[in-house]
Amino acid sequence: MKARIHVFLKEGVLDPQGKAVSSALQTLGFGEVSSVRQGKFFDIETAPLPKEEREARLREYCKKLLANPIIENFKVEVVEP
Amino acid sequence: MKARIHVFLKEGVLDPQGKAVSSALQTLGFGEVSSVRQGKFFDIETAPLPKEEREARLREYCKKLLANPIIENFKVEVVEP
Amino acid sequence: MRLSVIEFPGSNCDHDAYEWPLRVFGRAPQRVWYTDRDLRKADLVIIPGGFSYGDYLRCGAMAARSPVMEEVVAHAKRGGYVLGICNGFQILCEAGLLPGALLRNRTLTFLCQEVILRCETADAPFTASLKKGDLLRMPIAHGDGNYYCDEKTLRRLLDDSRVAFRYVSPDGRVDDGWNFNGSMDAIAGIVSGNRRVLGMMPHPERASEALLGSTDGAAILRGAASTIEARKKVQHG
Amino acid sequence: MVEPKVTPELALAHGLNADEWARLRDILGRVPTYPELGIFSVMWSEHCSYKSSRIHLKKFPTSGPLVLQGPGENAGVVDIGDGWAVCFKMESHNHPSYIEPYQGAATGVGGILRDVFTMGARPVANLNALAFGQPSHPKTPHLVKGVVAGIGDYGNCIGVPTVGGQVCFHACYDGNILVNAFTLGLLRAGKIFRGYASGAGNPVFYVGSKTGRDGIHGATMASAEFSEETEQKRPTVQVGDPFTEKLLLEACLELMERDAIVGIQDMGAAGLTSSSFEMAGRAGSGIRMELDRVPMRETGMTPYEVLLSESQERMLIVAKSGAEEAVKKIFAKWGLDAVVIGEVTDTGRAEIYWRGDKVVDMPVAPVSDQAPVYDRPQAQPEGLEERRRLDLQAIADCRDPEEALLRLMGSPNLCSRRWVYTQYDQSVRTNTVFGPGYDAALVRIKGTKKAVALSLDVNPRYCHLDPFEGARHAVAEAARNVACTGAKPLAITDCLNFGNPERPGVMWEFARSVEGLSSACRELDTPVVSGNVSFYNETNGEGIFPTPAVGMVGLLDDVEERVQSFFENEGDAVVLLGRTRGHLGGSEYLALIHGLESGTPPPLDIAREKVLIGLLQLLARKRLVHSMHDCSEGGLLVAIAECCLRPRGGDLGVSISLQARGKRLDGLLFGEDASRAVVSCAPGSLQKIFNLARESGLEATSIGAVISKRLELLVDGQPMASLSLEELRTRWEAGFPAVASRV
Ligand SMILES: Nc1ncnc2c1ncn2[C@@H]1O[C@H](COP(=O)(O)OP(=O)(O)O)[C@@H](O)[C@H]1O
Ligand SMILES: [Mg+2]
Repeated sequence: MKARIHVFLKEGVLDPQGKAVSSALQTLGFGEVSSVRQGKFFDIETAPLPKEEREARLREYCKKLLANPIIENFKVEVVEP
Repeated sequence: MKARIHVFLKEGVLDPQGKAVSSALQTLGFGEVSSVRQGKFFDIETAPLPKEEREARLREYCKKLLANPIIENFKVEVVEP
Repeated sequence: MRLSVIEFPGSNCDHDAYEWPLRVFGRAPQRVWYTDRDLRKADLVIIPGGFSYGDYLRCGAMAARSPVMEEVVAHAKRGGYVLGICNGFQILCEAGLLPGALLRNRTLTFLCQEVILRCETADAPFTASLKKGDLLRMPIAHGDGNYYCDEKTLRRLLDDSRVAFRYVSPDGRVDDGWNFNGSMDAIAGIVSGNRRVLGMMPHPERASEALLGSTDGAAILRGAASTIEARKKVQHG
Repeated sequence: MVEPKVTPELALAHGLNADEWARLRDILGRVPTYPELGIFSVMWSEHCSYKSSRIHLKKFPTSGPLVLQGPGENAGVVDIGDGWAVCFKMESHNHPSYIEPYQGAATGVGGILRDVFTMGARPVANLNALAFGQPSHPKTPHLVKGVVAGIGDYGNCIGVPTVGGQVCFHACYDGNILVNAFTLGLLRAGKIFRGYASGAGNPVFYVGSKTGRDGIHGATMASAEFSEETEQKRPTVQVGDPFTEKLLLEACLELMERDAIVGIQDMGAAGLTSSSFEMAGRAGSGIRMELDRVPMRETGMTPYEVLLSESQERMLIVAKSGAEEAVKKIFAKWGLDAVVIGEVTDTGRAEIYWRGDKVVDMPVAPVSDQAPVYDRPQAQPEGLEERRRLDLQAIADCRDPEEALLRLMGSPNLCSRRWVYTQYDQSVRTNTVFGPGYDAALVRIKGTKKAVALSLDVNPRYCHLDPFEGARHAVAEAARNVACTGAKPLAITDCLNFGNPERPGVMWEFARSVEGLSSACRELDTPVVSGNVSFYNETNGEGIFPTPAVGMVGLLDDVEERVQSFFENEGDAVVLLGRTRGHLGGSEYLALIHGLESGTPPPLDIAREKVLIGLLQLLARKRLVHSMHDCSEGGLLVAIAECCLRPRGGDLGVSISLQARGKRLDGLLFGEDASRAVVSCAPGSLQKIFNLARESGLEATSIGAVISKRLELLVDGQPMASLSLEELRTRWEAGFPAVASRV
């Protein structure tokens, strides 16, 4: 299976990188930019998994490793079975 | 406008993080994982822009700042006008 | 007192942590490899600094999930003593032994420089040989030392005076200009609820020798040692 | 993929000229296969063969009683006593860093680290010499940020402290920045490992990261034959993986504890090709390899690509037969590949197979021995005489020394490098006695009383005005910096950064520089034990200034005799050692204040320099001084100001009184006369210092005293400057951030 997982900072957790990016964009002349939040994503390939297990397994990856629940949320999607 | 930009390493460029993540997942018991590539994404909010300009502008952000053309590719998408 | 220093792939202050007790009171710790499940009867486990797993994904994330950490968590739950320095602090947070997380420095760069720490509580094994308000000089060397936790957690840390050290100015004031990495409330180190687990970003093991510019770091190890020895005496009558 | 047909045109595209093409056909007695062509092209490239520089480098003094390994190996080794030795080298990563500053600089550090630990040494100190274009150039801030972050992140992750270096800015680097990385390692004097593939039948191990299409020879890729495949197969920029390098380092050092290794070498430039050919070449043996056993990261790789890949964090090890299991076990512990890909033979040939077919069959020796050697034409560059002329009459003397000092202290070339080195871990491994900010770094050797002192130096403007003298100045300043800690200069490594050697002007500058380094090193008894040449630092005909960076290593026998670079106590006396003539040619002052880069560099009398260096060591040994600081770029007043600004706070002021004796004020204050140092001492030690100076035949002048808050300057009794330390520090600290954080 091919899957993509997004991991992003929770609301309210300050995002130094995002802040820096948005002010950099503004100084580069893109005044329209009002806010930037930066996150990570993972493109994952696995051996085939039974349909009903796929998403659960991806969430497992996040809980066990990919996301830190104290500061991050995540979203999983199966791209191709 | 709300937009999301994905920035990821070009094919063939070594991804040390992805490599480490995939072997970590395997040792955590997820033997089915065969490969992981890690990327960045940016959720960007801007003042409204004329429809025809939006994507071009996002690509500008990437060329000027968000992506390193030597080793990275990017994909822009407008999430909500 | 028995000490063990945990070694992860990518630890690079393991050597310094190993020599630290040797230098401070001539006692050699045991080395424990990350796949090991035996802490060698350690009273005090030191998790050294460095770049375990290259700091890939999140600092300390992968190390926190390695076999040896299950033993360290069990050790702590049994009331054992644990000291996490720099990457060790990040690992303790990732492993859930200490609350909060360490975000990217607000400068978005690695920062290596001498800082001034103020002891915020003498009521913990690691600060037992200090007085509240004492100032210590030692280096920081990290890219992700920007302490963060949610409001509720912060209040709990403050109410239980679990903040061990803050970054301060040379005259001992909390001052944003001296909180280089931008830590919440200038927090440089915190202790666990039972006060026996300390995580701190600065490097006391690099500040325990006059030749290197400061001996202030030795106090932290001495404090732990005296507390542990005293406790053992009580136990063994 | 179908391999292109090998033709003279393809050889040309590989950078081989007609003679070289003829020569390689003689060696083979036939037209080479495509992989063989690749091998010749990299082995005979300037980078690997030193074909333009070799005949000049022969002039270097490379031996001495303490030299355990001179040039020719992966790094040089010098004996420091007590059974210990230091291994060090400097290497350039200029072009890659210009293309991708972060990864280019990072992989530069990775490469030099491997050069050092492949010798059996534990890396204990990194330094770096950087040169960027003008601060106002649009690319400069991006390059500065990327390079510094790349150097920092790699060294920090590995756990090797970065303890010093140099940064300069000049328009000549606008299109060609310089990134020179230096590493020093520590090893047992009796346990040096070398790149020897000897003992027929011994297994050849490939260890470390998998091989991808990283950094494969640009020219070859440009050749027509690749067509549609080219896009996806384009050589990819090398990405550093410091975590894997750390594992590789530990695994190699652990293996070296066993008696399992015959020879070992890292796969640097030209990867598997150069490591295998050089190792077999040194041992005069042959080698047989099966390329399809090489661990690969990408699919569809060809033998050509596997041979030429420059993927990072890989080593080639020739093990003792029978030790195979030991090797595999240790690398497995560190989670790294360790695969036998072949064996040493006695045929003197390289026989390389791919899926059973022999794709390479060539003699090893000729590829290195018969590599072309060129004595390229030289001619003094036009305009040299012109720029060496300087008419001081036409230049008004300095009227406001205070303002001039502040401008100099805040200028990109003299301001504090703090912004740079706070991004480097300076203290990991707990050996750093003096880190960045001091005249030279001082790294103690645990288990002994000793410490090594390290300094990187070169003044490109001096070299531009006089390559011979400029090179001598580089050696002299580096030695002086080292001696200012009390240490004795032992040996140097160098990194020779120049333009296109096919231009006679550049070749002339190169030859003069090598002669300058040689003469200075001879006179100071500091042999050249390793080094690196980087040519073609040039964009559209515009070459860089000649930039022969010198890395000096010195030894302090008793670390308790160390002397630091900053004023220590109020009330101490301040003494100037050496003679002030007021030489302004080539000075930072003329360049910054008058926009003039003309004249000749200050005259350098190495005999006097040697006396000064000896005196500095003597003052340290007799514990007569509290600080010693060398006087170089910016001249006397800048040197004095630097002594006031203490790295750990508590700045101290100074009150200075000078006699002009008819000299111009700017020359007196900002002239860069060589062989001078500013020392401070307890007033009670003054007489002893004067006596020692007189005995050694060197001028020593009492010029003032350390005070609390200000820098006060009198010249011939007239007040010339009175500055608060706050103002001085603010200007000095603001300089670098102003350059780096410009967007
Ligand atoms: N790229 C760098 N990395 C680390 N330290 C540096 C770097 N550049 C300069 N430094 C440090 O800043 C100080 C000033 O450098 P420099 O002006 O070259 O000293 P000097 O003139 O005495 O050789 C030195 O201590 C040097 O080690
Ligand atoms: Mg210098």
